[in-house]
Amino acid sequence: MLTSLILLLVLMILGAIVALESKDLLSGIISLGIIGFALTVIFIVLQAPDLAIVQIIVETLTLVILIAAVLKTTRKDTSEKTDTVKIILWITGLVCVIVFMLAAVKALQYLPEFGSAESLRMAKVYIDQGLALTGASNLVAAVILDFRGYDTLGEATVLFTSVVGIIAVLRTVGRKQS
Amino acid sequence: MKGMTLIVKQISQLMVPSIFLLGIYVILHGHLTPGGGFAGGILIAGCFVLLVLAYGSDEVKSEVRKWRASFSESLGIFMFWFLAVLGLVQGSYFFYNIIAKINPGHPGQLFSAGIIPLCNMAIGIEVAGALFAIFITLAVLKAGEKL
Amino acid sequence: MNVLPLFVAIPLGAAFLTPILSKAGNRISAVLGLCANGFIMGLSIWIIQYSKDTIVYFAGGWQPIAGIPIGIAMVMDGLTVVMLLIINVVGFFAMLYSLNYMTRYTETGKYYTLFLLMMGGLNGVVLSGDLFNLFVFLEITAIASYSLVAFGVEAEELEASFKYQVLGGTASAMILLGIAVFYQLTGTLNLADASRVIEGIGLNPAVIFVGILFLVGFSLKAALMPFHAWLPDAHPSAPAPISAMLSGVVIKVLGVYTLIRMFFNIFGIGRMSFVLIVFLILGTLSMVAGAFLALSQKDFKRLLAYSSISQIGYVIFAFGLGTPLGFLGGLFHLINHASFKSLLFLNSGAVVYRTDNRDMEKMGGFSQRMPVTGTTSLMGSLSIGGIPPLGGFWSKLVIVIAAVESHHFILAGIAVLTSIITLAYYLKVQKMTFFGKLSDLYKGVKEVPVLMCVSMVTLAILSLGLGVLLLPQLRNIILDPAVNVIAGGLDYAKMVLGG
Amino acid sequence: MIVYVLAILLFLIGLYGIVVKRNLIKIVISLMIMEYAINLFFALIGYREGGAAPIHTEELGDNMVLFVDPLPQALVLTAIVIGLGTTALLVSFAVRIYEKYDTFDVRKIRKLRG
Repeated sequence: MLTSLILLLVLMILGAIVALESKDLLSGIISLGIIGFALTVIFIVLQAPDLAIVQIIVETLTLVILIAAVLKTTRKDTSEKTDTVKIILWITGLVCVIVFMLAAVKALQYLPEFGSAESLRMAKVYIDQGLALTGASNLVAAVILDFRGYDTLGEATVLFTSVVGIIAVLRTVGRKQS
Repeated sequence: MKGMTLIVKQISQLMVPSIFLLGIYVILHGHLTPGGGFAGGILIAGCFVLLVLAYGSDEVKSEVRKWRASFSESLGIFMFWFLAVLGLVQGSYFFYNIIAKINPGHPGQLFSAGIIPLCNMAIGIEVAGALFAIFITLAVLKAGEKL
Repeated sequence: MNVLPLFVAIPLGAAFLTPILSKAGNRISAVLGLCANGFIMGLSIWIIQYSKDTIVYFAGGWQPIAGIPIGIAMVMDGLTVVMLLIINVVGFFAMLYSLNYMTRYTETGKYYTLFLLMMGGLNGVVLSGDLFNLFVFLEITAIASYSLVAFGVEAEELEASFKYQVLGGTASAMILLGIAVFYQLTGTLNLADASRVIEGIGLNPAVIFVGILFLVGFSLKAALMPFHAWLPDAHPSAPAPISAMLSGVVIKVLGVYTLIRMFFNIFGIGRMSFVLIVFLILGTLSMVAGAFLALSQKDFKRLLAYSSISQIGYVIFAFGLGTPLGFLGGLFHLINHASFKSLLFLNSGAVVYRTDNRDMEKMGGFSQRMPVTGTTSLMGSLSIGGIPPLGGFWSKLVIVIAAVESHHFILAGIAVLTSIITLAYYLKVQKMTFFGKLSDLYKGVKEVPVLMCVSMVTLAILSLGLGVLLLPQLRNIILDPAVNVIAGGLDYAKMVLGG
Repeated sequence: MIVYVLAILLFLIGLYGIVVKRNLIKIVISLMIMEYAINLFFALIGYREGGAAPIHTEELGDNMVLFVDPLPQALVLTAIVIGLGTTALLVSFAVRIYEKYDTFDVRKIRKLRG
């Protein structure tokens, strides 16, 4: 299982590089789809069917929205000439990445090994008594709508906010003409 | 946006009712099986999106205005908020699962887990409205058109 | 019945109702918004009486099992009370001001919805005792403010908002990654519980990694100096009441409050002492650079935005001193800044409302035509410039004394010099905008409508009189409990969970 | 350990994209990559060796089985939806900016002064 997981992760990383480096925005978006769908498979491998269902549908819809937006506008990524600004940015980016990576590798050694999840504290109650306390067989549903229902209100509000924001921003005239 | 060919129209006509039913099933069984309000709501939004893509926006648009995607969104989230505040009104806690405390039902059955299925329904309505509104505003409407 | 959830539930509920009601007209949304805001402002004043207690409220009634919290906790202590007061008082007057100001814009119903969502998000952030819940409400606030910044949908506004979104999104991603590592490390999301677990783990590289992720993420939200790029674009682009909210409240709640809560109460400053040095460096840098950048601005609102960076620098600098007097100065300056910076942004809005112009070189002599705006902005400017006996003087004085007391003589000197520069550029604002000769173009300028005047006058009175908070009787119920929470550090866990 | 490092690497590719890329849609893509990486990381930390999906079913009955941690899964669900909201908002801004400037190139979109 670990091998297949690593292979999927490598696929995602390759997809990410292609998505960022391709000159055509449409193919970039399709490569982004690779990452999203690989993530769906990983969710299934990691025993998270709820996430897999939501991820696959969200991914599809996101792609539809992104593709529609690109088709409405332009597909071309303007060719980037190599100038000093670009090189400086490139070096800054690389330095950021390397420093962050070294710090992360050092820190991750102190985390529990993958698959052990020894430090269950909050979740222990959910697993042992979730069914008895809430009556929901699906423990994820029990967590998101009962134990952490308040978070879910926040999450629904985020979606609501962004829809109101989108409708507000897509007005053509913002100010009344005096 | 123009519609697609006759084949696409026919197939989507066949598919849409079953996707819609699947969405409702996923919402209603959210507390028993994988899925829930979000997954189901997105499925329902997806079947509207399919209709728009297949038939073209011009034919659907007059219908769209009647559906009032953003209205159903507000209504759904308001229902969810109401369920949350209901716990407060009963003298106890925000998000208190009153129904489960009064009548727990049998775990594993459709009518169980108190307000969880109701919350799922509210979220389903909200998400379906929200995503369809996003799709319509971003992909279909031209600048300046109102939802 | 406990009132804590109402701070979140009322504005959110009103926000969900407005789109349904706004079919009947945008006026109804405005009235509903004002009522909701007025209600929670009253509530936040009423709740001052409990400022010395720590009230914990478990959403959904999920009490801790065997000492481990299983639900989401809402926590109200002295620091929260101060933040709630700032949010709701400034929010109410910004809303009142909007009723007149926003008539220039189209589809104002959406504006009020987004405003209410922002208020709900801000209250949610300060009340939250749960890390992920804090993140969710932080996102609500952020997304609402992204859309509000671009509410005028002009090209520059969209561009500024996009920049804000990209940097804000990066910050959120950092914070969320931090939360993931944090959860893996501690097995809990409750802040008080996590604080205890970290005490058991000690300071290992993973904890420091989480700390750095949070430090970068929240500093981006607070617009401290190396991370400030979005603020000078985003804050001036928004409609004036939103600029007032962003500068007066949002950066403080999403940036300063979260930094204080995380590093003083959860990680513990004794364990992570390097954070204090980082605070001192970032604070001094923002303070000085912000002031110098403000000095060269010609655009009224842009100058105010740079000045915000500078003043937030003061606050973070004061907290970086790490002494109770420093905390007192920092908190007091935070309160003062909320009042006078929102006042100054509302003044700039009044000028824009009548003249449609932000360039100060074309202005002059508005005091003759707009006496209320002129007088109130003079009060705000003097207060922010640190003229005794206005509020701003006292908070800066406390900060400088605290710096001297902890033997940071050079930094104290820098703080005083920056204060003089601040006074200089605000006098420049006064001279260029409100005094001098009235240009022929603006002969017909009148005073702004009454509700806008009411908001400005109230905030001006506040920024004049906030010095009274240092009087022992008032200090005892507002500032001291908050300072005790910060100075108490890791006692937070004990206060929240008992034992 | 190795899976965590790969997830962080994916996150960093997104961060790199934000620093370096000058095209609005590419910046949106970079942010989305970061979101994917975080969701992946959450799902990874919730996994327990040999664990089953956290759903009580008829077949399992009352037998105690080892479930994977449901809490990170719930958090990811929330994070996915938040990500969807932010992405949609960003895309709508990008489209609007394109309407105004006729380009996605950041270098050509510079009305604001430093």
